[in-house]
Amino acid sequence: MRRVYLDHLAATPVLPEVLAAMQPCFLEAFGNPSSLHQHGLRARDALARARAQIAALINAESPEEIFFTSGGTEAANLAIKGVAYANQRRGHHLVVSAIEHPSVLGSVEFLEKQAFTATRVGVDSQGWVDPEAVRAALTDQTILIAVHHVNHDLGAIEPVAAVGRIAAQRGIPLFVDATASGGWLPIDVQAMGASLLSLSPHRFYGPKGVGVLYRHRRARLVSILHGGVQEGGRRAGTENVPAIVGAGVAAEIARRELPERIAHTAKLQARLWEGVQHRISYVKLNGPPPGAQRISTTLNLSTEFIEGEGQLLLCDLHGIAVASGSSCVSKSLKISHVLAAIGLDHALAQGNLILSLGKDNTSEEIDYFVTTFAQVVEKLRGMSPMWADFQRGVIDSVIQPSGRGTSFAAHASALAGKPAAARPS
Amino acid sequence: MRRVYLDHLAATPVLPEVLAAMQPCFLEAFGNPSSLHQHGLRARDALARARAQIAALINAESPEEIFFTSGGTEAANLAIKGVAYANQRRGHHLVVSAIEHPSVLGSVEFLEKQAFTATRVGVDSQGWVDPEAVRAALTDQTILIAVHHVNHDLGAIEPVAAVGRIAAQRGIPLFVDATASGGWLPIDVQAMGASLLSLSPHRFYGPKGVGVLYRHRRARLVSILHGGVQEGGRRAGTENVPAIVGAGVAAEIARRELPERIAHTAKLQARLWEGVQHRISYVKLNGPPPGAQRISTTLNLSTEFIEGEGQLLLCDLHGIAVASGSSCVSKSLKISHVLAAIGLDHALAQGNLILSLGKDNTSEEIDYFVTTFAQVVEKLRGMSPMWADFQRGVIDSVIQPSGRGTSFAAHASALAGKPAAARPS
Amino acid sequence: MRFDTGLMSDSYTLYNQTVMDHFLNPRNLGEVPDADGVGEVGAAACGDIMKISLKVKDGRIEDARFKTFGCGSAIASSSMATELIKGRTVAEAMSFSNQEVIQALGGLPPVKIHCSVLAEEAIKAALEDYRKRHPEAAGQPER
Amino acid sequence: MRFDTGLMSDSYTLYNQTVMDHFLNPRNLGEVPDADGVGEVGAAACGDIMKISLKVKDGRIEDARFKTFGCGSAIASSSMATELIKGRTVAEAMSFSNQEVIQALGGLPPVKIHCSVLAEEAIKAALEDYRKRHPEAAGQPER
Ligand SMILES: Cc1ncc(COP(=O)(O)O)c(C=O)c1O
Ligand SMILES: Cc1ncc(COP(=O)(O)O)c(C=O)c1O
Repeated sequence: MRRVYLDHLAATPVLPEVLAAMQPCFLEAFGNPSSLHQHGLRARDALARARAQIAALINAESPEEIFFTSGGTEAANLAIKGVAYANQRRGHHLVVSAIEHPSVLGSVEFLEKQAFTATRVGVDSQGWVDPEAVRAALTDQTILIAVHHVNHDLGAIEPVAAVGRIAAQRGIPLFVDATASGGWLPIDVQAMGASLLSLSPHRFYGPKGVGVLYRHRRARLVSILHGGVQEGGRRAGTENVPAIVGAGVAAEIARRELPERIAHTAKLQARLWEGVQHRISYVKLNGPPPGAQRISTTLNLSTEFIEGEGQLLLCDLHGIAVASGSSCVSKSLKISHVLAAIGLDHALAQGNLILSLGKDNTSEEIDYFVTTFAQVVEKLRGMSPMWADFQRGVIDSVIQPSGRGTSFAAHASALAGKPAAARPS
Repeated sequence: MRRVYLDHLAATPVLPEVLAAMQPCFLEAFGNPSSLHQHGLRARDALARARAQIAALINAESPEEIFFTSGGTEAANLAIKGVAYANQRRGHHLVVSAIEHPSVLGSVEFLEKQAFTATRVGVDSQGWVDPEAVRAALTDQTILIAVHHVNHDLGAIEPVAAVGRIAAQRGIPLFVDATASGGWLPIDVQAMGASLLSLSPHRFYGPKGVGVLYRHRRARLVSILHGGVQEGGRRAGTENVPAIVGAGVAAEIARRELPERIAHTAKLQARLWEGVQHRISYVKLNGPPPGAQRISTTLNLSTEFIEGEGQLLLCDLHGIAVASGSSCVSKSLKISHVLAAIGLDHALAQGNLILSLGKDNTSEEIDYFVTTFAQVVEKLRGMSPMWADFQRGVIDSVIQPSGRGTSFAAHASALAGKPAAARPS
Repeated sequence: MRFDTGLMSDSYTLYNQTVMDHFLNPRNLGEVPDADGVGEVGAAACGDIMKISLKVKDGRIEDARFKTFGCGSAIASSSMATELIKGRTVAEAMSFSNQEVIQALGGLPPVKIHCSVLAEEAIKAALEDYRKRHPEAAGQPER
Repeated sequence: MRFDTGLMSDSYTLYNQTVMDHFLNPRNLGEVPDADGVGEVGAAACGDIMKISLKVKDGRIEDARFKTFGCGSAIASSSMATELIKGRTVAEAMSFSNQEVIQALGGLPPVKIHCSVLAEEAIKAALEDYRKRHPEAAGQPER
């Protein structure tokens, strides 16, 4: 069967060069970097090289500002909790965007149970944070601002540099979660004014099991995993040497190939969105349109009158790997908090599909997706009572209202006996 | 150069079978287990298989009791903090042995800053915890007991089953850190009465970047890394699939080869200790003698009148990889808290060397170590003012006192103008 | 990007084979023409909508059709529910339970149990509608 | 277990080449016979002990020897310190600083700086001892 992978935001395979670099760390060069003998010193050296490679990718002043964690989630937890605990004498207030990843929002919620408070700054319908809203949320108790570089669901590139300037004016550290952008957009921590920034190498052809936290040398940060004095005392536990080595190589290659990767995915992104618009009716792009304010790798679609999990399963059946922010694919049965935050109509949130491109996708794959997706939509609409009701003029389209019929949301909430939750409770 | 690796407690290479099992997870089967398509489902399946393999190694009732973390340190942090936070309405008191690994003691110290209290139960000169001392430390506020299976420095096998019975009587969960024993000693969580138990696969020929926490289904545990709902909501973050797969295979092979591995290392351990005693004067074995109460893989030696780092460096120069608990090898310039807890004389703590055997070490390697080590000791004693003073009868041996001269410790503390810290401050 | 290695030879499914079969090849899809009862229900939890229409003859369900807006297990649940209900008397059908759907489907993931509940509710709503439209039927002897 | 692969071809060292050289091939190891001054000091922090003995002739350090109980960098520091001090006048030597040791060794890891301090202290203790034993020397003209 033809296989088309369009879920690079979830995972990427590692590059052959990355695997080749990791390989010796499993068998011969397997030492623990804490050991003082040959094996340990060799591993230590490998860590130092990887640190420099990562520093170069994001223009950190020094490799010593790079900390390795187990992944993007731990990096976000370390940034949020590590800064909060380190600065608790200064204040107890955090300001975060409302559409941060759960690893950020979850860390904030945890701190809220411990005498910290937080303000969640909302976003507009495209998913953009207003830097002035961030400024307005600051108090003299604020010890951390967190605004991600690119939203993982919407692809919106946030105005982090503007937020960085405000943070600098107020002397408050800014944490930028760059998990969704690292390796796909140029990142310059100094130009951004980020005191902390996280990366997830397995989203740019590095291995799983490693995350990166950049920390400007003046930002105070304490450990959240306690134990040994690895990573300058800021992250205990034997280092995942092979994964760190792989992350370094992935970063080096990403830096080299960045312009090429951007150009290639931008071309496919345009082709994909044009193809979808051409072939499928009542479909909406969520987040900014392809262009300078959207990352080139993702598209977030809402197709009316059908639900997202079904789209995903039928795509998979045709060998196409995609994701969805529909409530049906979440274990909590809630639509993505991001889709809720941009005020997306419940019907559209339910029909959500998230596509993320990679460097190896081809135009033919995009065309195959478009053709297949048109069939998928047709099949699901054939099963959908909403599509039938829309044809009969009982309910109306949100995307292209005809003026006939009630809204899907009103219809659904009448049936369910309560309003369709546009926002997660 | 001849290379003899005697630091298996720090790291082991992965087995060829382990690497072979991991390999596909980097390139073809690279999916994120949270994805609902083929790639994700395949990864999910791989996790389930690994969970079952780990469960079998430790006789867990169900694979659902197995949680994957990034390493032994995170597993210990999760056990200690996750149980404490989950039970904070019941009580705020923890009981731990004084010689637990820093990942356990560090987690406890962190909690002590947050309104929890802890009792550290001391050990005898061999490093054994007295179960009755644990019982005596319990209060009606106690919510967790932590006693490791085997001490990482001393090799002492702790009476965990006896502690487990006390824990069961009192209805308090017992956490057993089995990082130093997993894959080298039979482990049966049910027979042990452990509610929680941690493993570190990279110490039994599995990969780095993965740890295991077993949790009995009735033990309450909350997440400490917040974010997604991976690992049943108890450990957020994209799973390190290749490492988890490798851990599973390493566990399966460890289970199969356990008797063989024990027999082999026990034989080498005896040969090593006999050889050292035969060739080197004024050397002491710390922890229990080889036998049923000591793990077969480690020896902890103290060689008088010389310091440990020098021993380590000279061994390394001859291709032999070892570890030391001397203050000179620690970043805090303190001797291992374990050596302090057993009341080891400061002179002996400084002369400490830790050897840990693996399944591939040979008798010839052991003989090479003994011969080399005798030369190392001779060279260092030739540089040591203490050895010269001992020869002159100015200071005396701790191991085999002659009755002439003062003690090394008294001499050193007179010189330093303060008592040599036998216990870390 | 190709994944056609030996590793990918087995095919993984989110649901079991029966559920997948009912999702991919739904039975009784559509709307019964001149239905005797129609039930449309929505799940408050996730927003799924199911519509079931029935043809009843001599107090027995002759035909049952569904349309569903929802996930794979919602579609499979309504497909299976209509299969199960066909041929039953209205009285029998009134005691229809989601457990039957779950069992016939060979199980559903815990988080998806509510889909089978929705199917039960849709059937009951359709039967309710039938009784409302055919008050005479309530007293009808059931053959 | 063999690690003789290409990967292990380069040799890693905990300290730089100079430090390693002085640790492995210590200069001036031993005790000066009939020493004019002996200093023995201990580090409170880690427990290292250094003993330096001096032969002084005409107010100039003719010979300096050391014995050290301590880590590689402690041994290297005392080796280097004795090298540096030889040939200096007692007065010059009194202003000897650990910075010289660090520099001559091409640097020490931050956590090991105290080893060089210990070497400085050992030399000063030996000079102190020399002056105590040779009170006449204090007034001696330094050529
Ligand atoms: C923006 C963002 N931050 C953090 C994370 C967490 O990364 P990981 O799952 O690798 O721990 C993700 C994962 O999707 C993400 O998209
Ligand atoms: C007994 C014990 N527990 C926990 C750990 C921590 O394991 P890791 O460094 O793999 O995180 C160690 C490591 O040496 C250990 O010996």
